[in-house]
Amino acid sequence: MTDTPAPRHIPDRLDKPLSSAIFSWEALLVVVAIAIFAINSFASPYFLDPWSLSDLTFNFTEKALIAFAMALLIISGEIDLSVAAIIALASTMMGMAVQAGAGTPALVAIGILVGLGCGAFNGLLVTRLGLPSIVVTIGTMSLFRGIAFIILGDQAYKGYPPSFAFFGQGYVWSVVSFELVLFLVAAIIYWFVLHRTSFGRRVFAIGNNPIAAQFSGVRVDRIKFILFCLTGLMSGIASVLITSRLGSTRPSIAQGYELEAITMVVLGGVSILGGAGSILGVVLAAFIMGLVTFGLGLLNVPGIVMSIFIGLLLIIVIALPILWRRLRGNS
Amino acid sequence: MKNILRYREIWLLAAIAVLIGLISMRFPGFADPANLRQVFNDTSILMILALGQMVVILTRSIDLSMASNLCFTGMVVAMLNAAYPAIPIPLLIVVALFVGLVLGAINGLLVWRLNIPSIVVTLGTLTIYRGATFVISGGAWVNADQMSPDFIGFQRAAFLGIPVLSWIALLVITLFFLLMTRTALGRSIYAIGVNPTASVYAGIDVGRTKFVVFCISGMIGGLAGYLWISRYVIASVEVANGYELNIIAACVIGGISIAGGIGSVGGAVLGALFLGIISNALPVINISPFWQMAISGSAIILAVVLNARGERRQGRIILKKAEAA
Amino acid sequence: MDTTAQHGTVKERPQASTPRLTLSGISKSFPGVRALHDVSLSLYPGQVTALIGENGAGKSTLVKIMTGIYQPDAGTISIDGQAVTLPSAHAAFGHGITAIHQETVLFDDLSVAENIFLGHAPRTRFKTIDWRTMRKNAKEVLETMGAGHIDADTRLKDLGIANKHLVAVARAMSIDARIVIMDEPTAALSMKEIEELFLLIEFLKSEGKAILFISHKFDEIYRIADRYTVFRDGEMIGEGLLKDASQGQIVRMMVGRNVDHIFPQRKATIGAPVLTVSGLSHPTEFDNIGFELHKGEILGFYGLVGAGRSEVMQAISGITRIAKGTIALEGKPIAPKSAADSIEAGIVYVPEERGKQGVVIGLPIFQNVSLPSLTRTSKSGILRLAEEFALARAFTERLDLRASSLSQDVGTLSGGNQQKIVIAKWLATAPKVIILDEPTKGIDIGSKAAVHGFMAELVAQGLSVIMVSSELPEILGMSDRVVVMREGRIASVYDNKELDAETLVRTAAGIAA
Amino acid sequence: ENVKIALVVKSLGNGFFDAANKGAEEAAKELGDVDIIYTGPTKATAEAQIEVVNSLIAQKVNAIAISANDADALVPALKKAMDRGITVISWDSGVAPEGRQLHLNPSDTGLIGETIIKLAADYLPEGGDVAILSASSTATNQNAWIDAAKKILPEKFPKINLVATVYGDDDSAKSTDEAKGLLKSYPNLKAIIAPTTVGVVAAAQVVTDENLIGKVNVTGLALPSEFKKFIDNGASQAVALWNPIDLGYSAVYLAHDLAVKKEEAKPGATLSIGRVGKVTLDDTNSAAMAPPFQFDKSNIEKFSKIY
Ligand SMILES: Nc1ncnc2c1ncn2[C@@H]1O[C@H](COP(=O)(O)OP(=O)(O)OP(=O)(O)O)[C@@H](O)[C@H]1O
Ligand SMILES: Nc1ncnc2c1ncn2[C@@H]1O[C@H](COP(=O)(O)OP(=O)(O)OP(=O)(O)O)[C@@H](O)[C@H]1O
Ligand SMILES: [Mg+2]
Ligand SMILES: [Mg+2]
Repeated sequence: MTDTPAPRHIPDRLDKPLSSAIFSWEALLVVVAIAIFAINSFASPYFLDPWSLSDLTFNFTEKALIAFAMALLIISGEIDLSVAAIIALASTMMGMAVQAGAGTPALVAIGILVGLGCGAFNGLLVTRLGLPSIVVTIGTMSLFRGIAFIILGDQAYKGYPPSFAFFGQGYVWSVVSFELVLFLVAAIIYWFVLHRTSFGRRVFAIGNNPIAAQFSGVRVDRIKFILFCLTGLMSGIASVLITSRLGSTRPSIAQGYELEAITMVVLGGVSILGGAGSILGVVLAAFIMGLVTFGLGLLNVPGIVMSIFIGLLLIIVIALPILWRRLRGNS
Repeated sequence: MKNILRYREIWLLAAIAVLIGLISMRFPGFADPANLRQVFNDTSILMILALGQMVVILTRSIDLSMASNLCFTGMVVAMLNAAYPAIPIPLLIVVALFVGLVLGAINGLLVWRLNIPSIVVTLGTLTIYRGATFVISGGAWVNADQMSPDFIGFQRAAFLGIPVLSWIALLVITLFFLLMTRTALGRSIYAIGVNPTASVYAGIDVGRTKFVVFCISGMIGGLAGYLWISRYVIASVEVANGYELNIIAACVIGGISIAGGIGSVGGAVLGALFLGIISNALPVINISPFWQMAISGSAIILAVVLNARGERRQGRIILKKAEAA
Repeated sequence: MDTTAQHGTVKERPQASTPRLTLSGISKSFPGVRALHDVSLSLYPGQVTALIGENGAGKSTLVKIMTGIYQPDAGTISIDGQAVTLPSAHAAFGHGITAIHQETVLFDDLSVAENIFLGHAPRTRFKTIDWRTMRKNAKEVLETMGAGHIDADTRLKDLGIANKHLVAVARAMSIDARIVIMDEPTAALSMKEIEELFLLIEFLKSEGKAILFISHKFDEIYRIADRYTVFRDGEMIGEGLLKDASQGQIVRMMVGRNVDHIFPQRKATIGAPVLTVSGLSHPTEFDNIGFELHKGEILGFYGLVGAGRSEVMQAISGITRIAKGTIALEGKPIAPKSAADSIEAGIVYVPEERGKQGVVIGLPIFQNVSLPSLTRTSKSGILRLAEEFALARAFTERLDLRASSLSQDVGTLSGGNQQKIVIAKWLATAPKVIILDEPTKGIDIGSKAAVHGFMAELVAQGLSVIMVSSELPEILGMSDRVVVMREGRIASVYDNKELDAETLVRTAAGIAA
Repeated sequence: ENVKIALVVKSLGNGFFDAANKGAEEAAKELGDVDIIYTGPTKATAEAQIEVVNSLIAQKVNAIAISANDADALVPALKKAMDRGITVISWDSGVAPEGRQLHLNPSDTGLIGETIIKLAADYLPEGGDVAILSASSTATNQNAWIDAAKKILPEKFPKINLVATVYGDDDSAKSTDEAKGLLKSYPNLKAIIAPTTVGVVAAAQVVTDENLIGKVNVTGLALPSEFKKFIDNGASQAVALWNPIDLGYSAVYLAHDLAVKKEEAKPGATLSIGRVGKVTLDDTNSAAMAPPFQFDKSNIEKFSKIY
């Protein structure tokens, strides 16, 4: 007596109204970036110059490299506040290596490996002992930079080999710097990993529900550990770049970079609560932050006033879609 | 829960006692009551700030803008004092509380009305408030010389042999204790941290409570602004730069769970005291200042590890119950 | 269909009393979903009204409107004839409305007393919380309900699930509620707890409360409820007195077609042992668990809630660690250290807590389904979306999922439809052994038949199934053999032929026959 | 088209640098065809200063006169500026020789080192314990002065016993903690020498708070307008500083000389610095402006009105 109905067909996707694409986060960021670019070109005659535009990229490439890995980490529901301290420690180790007569390849290897090691340390504390990452990395933030201070004190390491200068100061082709190329390559790799691989899919799953992900056969701790290592690795790479760009090491190097990298990630539309975000957003956010700071710099606006703009941008860009939805909902 | 909390605070108290003991071995005068009283006084501002941060963290939020708020409000009162030295100090304190409240309310409104995660809001206002300090001051500093003697002297005046600053800290501690244990607001704050969804169902207005919590941390930031500026007698854009992390570290060491719902006034106070003692003692016992950062970093990690041990949930223990039954 | 819609309206409306609560013309939409459209509902003092409907019919949504958590797009709510608005949960309290929601919504880290009085704690003269009175009152409330065994000072997380329900009810009593709503309170309970809960409902009735009771189990509805209201696809289809309506009529109203849930007939072709567990022990949760699962068999696990069945199953599938014991799959010993290991080996565990352990809210349906099978749907780590959609479609359509598209966020599905996703995602891994923990918890009658039919089909294809269930009919109707657990140990193993409900309940409760 | 000279300072908001800017504007007025861009980071870090330098390069300024946060880290950025035809000089806090054309020291390093000790020694006829509270441990100029002071100590001030050097990071809170630590650890301390305008105020405030006026003398480098109070209340007998207005003035003159008059900066060259006189470059292309000037009760009132 049971009537069996024919199974209902469920479509893959519903046709989305065009408006939802237009009001996507990335679209919003593109508009903001274009607007700032236009304003900059009007406000300063020096802005539209190949060399200016090239110099501009140095304002964000190093931080953006960290931001890519940080984006994955934040999507997975964790955070790493120690990235700038990792830069300091890696740079200090490279400095020590220089004193011991290491050559450029060895220096790069040391910088990257120290970064990786620090990331692994964070990862172990978080995954093995089950500690909250925000607190762990507040601790390691002091610890890593503290070690740099113990080693260096009031001294500086310098005398990096001339060939080492290429990473932070070199140009691959005309005005295209090595840092910019590295940034673009990293953007593509991270985009692919996050959006096109099963690893990336698992990262999203962990960020949305770590327990269900674990029950679904996702090796949550292993993936989180890898993400911490990646973040450390990118910090190590950033350390190579910045050390090369400055040509010297002090323990206070890269102070405050962690908040800028996180700002980039959040501005890029990655949910700070985990589970959502895109690499394209982070790339756009990096450009926006570079454009704002460089554009205001050309007008000789003090850095702290620029930071007001960045802070406002962060809140406004996040508030806008919410307000928009609310307005539409009411009408 | 009460038992475990009490347990954790005693742990921390013991750690502090051991710390003082160790320092005294290198520097015998450290454990003198007079010196300890001074350490308390030196840590007062951090304690007050940690309490303000605590209520925020308990609701699963975070206020990264406290130090910037402190800087801004401090600058406002310093400039006011420089321009109108006749304004009495109690009135200035009211102004500081009010300015702080406004800054806190801005955070709170964004969190409440727009539902933006607090870490994002306060990451933004962290830079905005400090930048605003630059704007209102034109970047200029307010120096000791421009401040009135009352402005500087108020917190230093002794009452019953103890400086007013310490009294203010004691007053704030008492108020927070009453707030957290004796009022409905206090219980709501805990409930929101324990289970935000259940809180909505229980009729707690989660958004508005968060707003109130940010107002509290804002007022605390403002109060600390006046205290800080009159203590260190210089108001500049760089005041307390990066101090937000010290405040959070004090809370963490004090056993306040960053996931919300767990923590106590005693914990926050002891956590601040622990950090205060370390920064007070290092110069005294002749440890190179370059070690300070690494030491406090290690202390934070150690504290989290220990706290996590205490917090670790035990299983349901079916078998034990079966035997008992 | 029109006739069914008319069934039991105006003419037969009982005149016993005037309604305490009346909802009329209520509509509510979510982006893309019309959850409720012009529905009405009345609750009468001293009576239990059952709200009946398929998964996603809009029952929980209505509950949330009645408790001030959602705001209706249209419609009026009146209490004792007075129109009211319920802008917040607090306002609903004020009108004496309280609810035990579908998801447990209590505070694990707070004490029982605080859970009962949070939001309306007694105050001292100085407006501060009066802890002593609060404890005393909590004790009184618990005692009047016959739950005096619960200590007001214990932390809630130390209580068993049934006691937690009691606390939720105590909370309802403490605010002097006049309207009590229970959204699927029995979904996770076994017989014994359900009996206790029914006693309580009787007590509430005698106190003159108006009660709304939501359940997918008809035996319960007929036992406890006086009236019914049926929803289908967000619309009200009919209401009336239960004594005037047969189950068949109600189901027809609910589904719009005939459904008669008969457990599928199976020819048991039970083969060689597939899974052999022996001497499995855990320091605190279970002890010396041993059993065999054969090819093509459905092995039922019965026990009171909290007997430790879920823990055993989680240990077998590598989620919790064991102290001693061995697990062998097809004769080969295995020692899974994570769910990933056991899925790889061919044992999958379908967890019981769908919100926490089952679905990944925030990800679309197809990604949820493919998550445990990602290694198969991707090629050297690179995703292949077409495969994911195909996999998701195959399994969700088979389970009669109601969704607008496979790219919909699972969080916007109703509870029962989420449960279907949970089953689909682990079935999709093509396992050798599947462990289903409370598989039909919160699923409506039609979908339940679909799940059971699917299980039977899988078993016929040679899969072996362990089914943990607290629902007696399901255990009796589906299992070839039944393992009964009590307090972390295996109490007995029965062959289905020799089985009756009473034996099972007695064994589970530890009462000698 | 006016000549654009950028005066880049360690951090904005510091009274010392604001005074230097006054001098720079004065020089610009005298020279007539000069526009001053007064800029710098808000936070005294090398990285922030590099961003400032980059934006100045993009603006194609004619000259950059910088007081550097790090002697080495700025070198690549400044080299880039020079490569693009910009004149680069450092002043106050120097840059390594390869990163600039010349460096203008406010005063002779050795002389400053000697002065800060002398300020303490003058009021300690019997000698005693003194300690140094410096700025950040990475500050180039402070470190150079302290080194010079240590070198000169045994021969010229044998009775003065330097017991410790601590760092307050030019942060008033940290400086206060460090000053307190000094007073606790060294009960016999007779003087705190703080060769930094932030540290010296913090130390003087601590001495005032702890009622040690008359027992511990605070001295070092201080801006009269910021420090007057502590000379008045006796926490300090005397402090010293060079004239920041003259410093800014001279820096702009030198930058103008190189950028417009195309003077060459080479060892032994003598360059004009307007009303302040002339300087001669040593073999690292550095020049010193004037000896530090001492402030005490007799003159602080007057100078506190100027800078
Ligand atoms: N927050 C939400 N956002 C979007 N859609 C929602 C939301 N909550 C519920 N819905 C939709 O509203 C409809 C009604 O859901 P509801 O939870 O009320 O069903 P239900 O009758 O309680 O079902 P069940 O028996 O499965 O619990 C469903 O289609 C569901 O997908
Ligand atoms: N003491 C408890 N505290 C919290 N939740 C509990 C408790 N006992 C049972 N539950 C919950 O009740 C539901 C069913 O009980 P649960 O599955 O945990 O019992 P079990 O010990 O696994 O044994 P069984 O599966 O035999 O009931 C689950 O959602 C579980 O989380
Ligand atoms: Mg429901
Ligand atoms: Mg179970």
